[in-house]
Amino acid sequence: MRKRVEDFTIINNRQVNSEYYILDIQSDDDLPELLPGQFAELRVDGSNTVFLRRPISFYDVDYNNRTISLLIQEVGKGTRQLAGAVPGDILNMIYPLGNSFSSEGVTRALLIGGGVGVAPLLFLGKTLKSNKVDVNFLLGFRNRDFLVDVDKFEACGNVFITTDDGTFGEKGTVLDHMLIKTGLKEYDKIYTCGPQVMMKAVALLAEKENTDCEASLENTMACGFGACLCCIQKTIHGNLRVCVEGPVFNTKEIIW
Amino acid sequence: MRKRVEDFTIINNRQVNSEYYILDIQSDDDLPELLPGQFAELRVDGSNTVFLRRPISFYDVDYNNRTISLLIQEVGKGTRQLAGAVPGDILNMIYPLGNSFSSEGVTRALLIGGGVGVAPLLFLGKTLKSNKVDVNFLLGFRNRDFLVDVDKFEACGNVFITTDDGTFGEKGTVLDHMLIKTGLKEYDKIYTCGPQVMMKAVALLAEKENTDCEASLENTMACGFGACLCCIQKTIHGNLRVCVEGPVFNTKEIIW
Amino acid sequence: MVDLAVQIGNLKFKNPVSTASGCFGYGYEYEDFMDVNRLGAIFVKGTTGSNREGNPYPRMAETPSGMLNSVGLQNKGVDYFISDIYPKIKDYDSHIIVNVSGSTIEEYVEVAEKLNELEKIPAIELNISCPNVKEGGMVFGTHCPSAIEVTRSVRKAFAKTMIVKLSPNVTSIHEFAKAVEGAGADAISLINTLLGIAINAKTRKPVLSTVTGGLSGPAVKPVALRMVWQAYHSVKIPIVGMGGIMNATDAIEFILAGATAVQIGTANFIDPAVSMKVLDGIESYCLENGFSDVNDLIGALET
Amino acid sequence: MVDLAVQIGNLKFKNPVSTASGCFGYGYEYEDFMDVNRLGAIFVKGTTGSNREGNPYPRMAETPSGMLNSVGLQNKGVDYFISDIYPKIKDYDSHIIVNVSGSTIEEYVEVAEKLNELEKIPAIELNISCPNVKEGGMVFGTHCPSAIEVTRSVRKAFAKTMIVKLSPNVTSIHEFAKAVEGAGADAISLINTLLGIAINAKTRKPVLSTVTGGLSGPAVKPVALRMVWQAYHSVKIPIVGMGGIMNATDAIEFILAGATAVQIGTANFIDPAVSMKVLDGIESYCLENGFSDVNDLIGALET
Ligand SMILES: Cc1cc2nc3c(=O)[nH]c(=O)nc-3n(C[C@H](O)[C@H](O)[C@H](O)COP(=O)(O)OP(=O)(O)OC[C@H]3O[C@@H](n4cnc5c(N)ncnc54)[C@H](O)[C@@H]3O)c2cc1C
Ligand SMILES: Cc1cc2nc3c(=O)[nH]c(=O)nc-3n(C[C@H](O)[C@H](O)[C@H](O)COP(=O)(O)OP(=O)(O)OC[C@H]3O[C@@H](n4cnc5c(N)ncnc54)[C@H](O)[C@@H]3O)c2cc1C
Ligand SMILES: Cc1cc2nc3c(=O)[nH]c(=O)nc-3n(C[C@H](O)[C@H](O)[C@H](O)COP(=O)(O)O)c2cc1C
Ligand SMILES: Cc1cc2nc3c(=O)[nH]c(=O)nc-3n(C[C@H](O)[C@H](O)[C@H](O)COP(=O)(O)O)c2cc1C
Ligand code: FES
Ligand code: FES
Repeated sequence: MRKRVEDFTIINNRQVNSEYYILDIQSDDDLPELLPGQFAELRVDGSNTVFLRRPISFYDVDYNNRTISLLIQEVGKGTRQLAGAVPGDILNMIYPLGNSFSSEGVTRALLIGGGVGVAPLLFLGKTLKSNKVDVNFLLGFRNRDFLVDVDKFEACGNVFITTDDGTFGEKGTVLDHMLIKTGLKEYDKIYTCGPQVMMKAVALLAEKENTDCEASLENTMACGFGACLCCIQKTIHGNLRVCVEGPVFNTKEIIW
Repeated sequence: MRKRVEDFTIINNRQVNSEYYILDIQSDDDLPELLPGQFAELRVDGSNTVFLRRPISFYDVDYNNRTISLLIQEVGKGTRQLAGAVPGDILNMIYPLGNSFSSEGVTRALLIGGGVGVAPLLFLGKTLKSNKVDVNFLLGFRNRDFLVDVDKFEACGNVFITTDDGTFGEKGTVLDHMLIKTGLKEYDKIYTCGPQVMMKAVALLAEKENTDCEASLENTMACGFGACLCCIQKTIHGNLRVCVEGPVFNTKEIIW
Repeated sequence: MVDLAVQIGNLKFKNPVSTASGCFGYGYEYEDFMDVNRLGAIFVKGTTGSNREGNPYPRMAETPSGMLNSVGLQNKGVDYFISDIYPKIKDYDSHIIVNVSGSTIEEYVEVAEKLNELEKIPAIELNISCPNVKEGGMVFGTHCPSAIEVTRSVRKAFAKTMIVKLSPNVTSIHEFAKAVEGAGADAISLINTLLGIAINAKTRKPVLSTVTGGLSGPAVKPVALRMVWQAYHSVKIPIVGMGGIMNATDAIEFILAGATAVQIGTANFIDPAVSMKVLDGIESYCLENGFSDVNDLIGALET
Repeated sequence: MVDLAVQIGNLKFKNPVSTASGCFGYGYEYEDFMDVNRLGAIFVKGTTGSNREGNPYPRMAETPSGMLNSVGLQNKGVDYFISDIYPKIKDYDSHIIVNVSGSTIEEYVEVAEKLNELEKIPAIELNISCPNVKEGGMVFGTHCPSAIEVTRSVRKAFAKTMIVKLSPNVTSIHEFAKAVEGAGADAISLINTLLGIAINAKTRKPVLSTVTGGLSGPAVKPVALRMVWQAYHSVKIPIVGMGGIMNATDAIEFILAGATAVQIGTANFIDPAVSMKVLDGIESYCLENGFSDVNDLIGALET
């Protein structure tokens, strides 16, 4: 899949809550094929303190409208600057980057996301559904204000939700949910993205239940396309690049 | 005069020609007294390559509307960034900075400006006129497209114009104009601002005619308020700070 | 309430925030913008034996996240300082610390001796690291035996707190830190500017009249933090850290790396009230993170 | 038409634009973005005697106008390079120059000897300046007798063009430039990264697992230009300049300061096709300014 550097046009910037926003960006040309789990490196213009690009996953893709959606959490200077984007602004991206979730032979999948980690799971869920996979989401949020596009997730499959404070769904984190506690073996694949502690716990449980599990890892990246060796994950195959050999890893290979 | 750091709101950005634009900026509060020749240090936001502030003269001041106008030439990254300002944007300035033109006892003045160097002369001309001084401008521009607000200058006094290519007024630079060649002694004060070679030539001629002459000098500044000693002009009193002892110097004191 | 007082040699700073020599004039240039009396200390402009005109124009170049300067110690000399400047600033409630510069050991000693007599000057900062003067200056800061000699000589002439300001343009900062500690410094300050060049590709000339100048600003912060950390782990005397501090977070990074106090330089040009924001920000940080005494942060980096 | 060819030792570069070791992978990582064959040379990742896993995560920190890295020479070793990588890249129309690294002189020599056998490797870059490995690495680049010894030893083992890459973390770059010239280097390249630290004030921990890392990017450009200029005025062998080049203007500044060729490092991460823009920009500059041969710009700074 050929990587490219391209100027997208921002066509919408939707504030989801006090920290999350969704950018819809449009290409002048037809989009290349994008895979769930892949990401882009965004140039952050207009900030005199942001030097490197910022990696952001594909949250949703609409080939007909040549549009990609990005779900972004404001955590620092780069994501804060991007939060101010208005329709018509240009967003320069290097994309598509990274590997993707694998789904060969999968018939019943559980997608476990926490916080902004749900981002790659919507695109994954959509893709799985179109491949006739039985899709189930277990999504954890801080509270009901942090819920993101539940309807879109529901359009792909069953959705189970936890909130830390119990203001929606079950109270607690996804790790407290009964699906996790008892039901992992009912799925032939677990996908997870979210805080590292959550992913690690999910991975261990999946391993115990002998269910195949893939996690999409975060890392600090300088290039995003394999040239700098800054974004390393320790694995049973040695140090691998999260931006090329990842961001999706089979959890059996990860040395946490 | 107390210096302050203040956020102004941009209320208008008028493109004069391919290189010049005029920003009208408004204060929330009443403006302090500003003097012709003084300047402000502008923070340039939104550029990741501009680190220091940029010095810009007061071009026009409207106390009633709490508005200052700045005439700016696009020459590099800072002035290019500011050129994109739109109404509603915030412009942070340190002001008022520097000394000012002196006009005690002046009855008939010639204000000689070249290019964007006309900027401080409009405010000066206005002030002189309100002090009943007979105001005369000799302004040099590259060509007719580079003329700036001739009507505003005319409202203060007589205006003589040269253009390098003769597309307006006399052909040549201000130094070629007959006013310079023969008439300097008819004025009791010459004020000049523009390219250094022009100011130097004017100063020498004024000296020859024994007419008092003040020039507003440019310099590279880091602070703008006397703390860094970066903006030095060699004078008969030693190295003086252009941002405090200047930008206006009596040309007799300047060692060019 | 956070205890912000720190100790530099015999001198108690009421808080760790001070302003760097050459970047804050003599203090009064900033009176319009802030209450300079709130600073822990003001390090005034480099002062030499007699009047210096400094280097020719241009003396300044903007660089990525920084600037080069080649001011070259322009000042009217120590006698003028004593007669004309000292009276105006001596009653500030912040320590006035004079940055002592020179071309020869005799000049350093002469300036220090004269300042030793001034009641309201409790300390000097020995600048052995100015990259912008032809003779002397940086040589003292990049040649260890010279650093020791000038420190020893001034030590004999100056009885109060003596802070020695080190040059970052060296292979081993710890070597110099240890050397001046052994030669009698009560504290060290670092970093002075990194030697650099800016070139105008259009004119094919250097931007500065002196070709090279001193780099300061956020660009140098990683190097400055590293040197403070290295120095902290090699000497027992306190360290005054600086180099690219733009906000409270930067200042806290320096303290965590081992600085007992910090100086703010170039940032003052961009926001003339920045030092007050840094001071308030350090206090908030302590409150938010449960530190009742800023001294608990010094060198607290967990490595 | 501008003549862009330059000469580094016995080697003719078809143009002065090359990419820096550790910042361009092995070249093929950039094939999607540009025609890598247009480069004067590709300096590939630091190669050691055997497989190295490099340093633990995190290895990278963003800094003002720059970044710190502590990758630590992760590579699969020279034998893997020869068997698996070399065949893929040897037919590029750009010179493939291998950056040779090691912890001991024996390791450097071993790698150089093996590379000497490869027909399509016309040159090596001896990296005596890596700040990110515990043993060896920077020590060779900051201790002059060691620099001389490793250069001499590798010189005996490698018959083709040998470029020695200097560390900027030294007091006198000219001393090292002269030393390696005397020890047989055909050219020098500089600068490698400046040693720095980034601190996370929230966690009170260093950002990098190794505490210190190497600073690169535009922040270091003034220092890099100064060192190239100093080296140019102290040695006769050609200089390959780098440090913070983001565009053609930056590259021209290096050439004016004395660089015969330039390397582009960190900028490749932000704009993966930047080296082509630099190349085109140098050509335009020559045309606009009446230079028919880029060699006329080398060291042409008017001071
Ligand atoms: C493959 C990949 C996909 C990602 N997808 C998304 C996404 O879809 N939506 C989203 O909101 N975020 C995503 N992220 C995380 C996002 O890249 C970071 O939040 C962003 O780079 C932070 O930039 P900043 O300038 O706002 O924060 P900074 O000011 O740079 O840092 C703020 C804080 O965040 C931490 N931080 C910065 N970058 C990272 C990082 N890459 N990993 C972990 N911690 C970091 C810093 O240590 C610091 O504490 C993804 C990261 C990766 C590697
Ligand atoms: C007291 C004073 C008042 C001024 N008033 C005005 C005004 O009213 N309108 C206006 O358009 N300009 C004015 N200037 C000039 C203006 O400050 C510069 O043009 C501006 O700072 C350039 O910034 P930049 O980022 O666009 O250019 P840069 O990218 O920084 O530089 C572009 C080119 O301009 C040169 N340059 C940059 N700054 C200066 C400077 N201060 N003096 C001379 N050359 C410089 C550089 O060497 C370079 O060649 C004034 C300058 C001073 C000192
Ligand atoms: C314009 C300017 C003038 C300076 N003059 C002096 C000086 O006279 N004596 C001195 O010891 N340091 C001088 N310095 C260095 C600063 O005190 C400080 O060490 C350096 O700028 C790094 O801090 P910063 O990055 O916060 O500016 C000067 C720095 C600048 C920018
Ligand atoms: C991520 C990274 C890895 C690097 N790896 C090496 C290396 O293996 N060998 C080497 O000699 N230099 C290495 N360098 C240094 C660069 O080659 C170059 O000297 C330095 O980054 C300065 O140039 P720049 O500012 O253009 O990046 C590395 C730099 C970076 C940023
Ligand atoms: S971010 Fe550069 S290799 Fe992954
Ligand atoms: S610009 Fe700082 S003293 Fe004038």
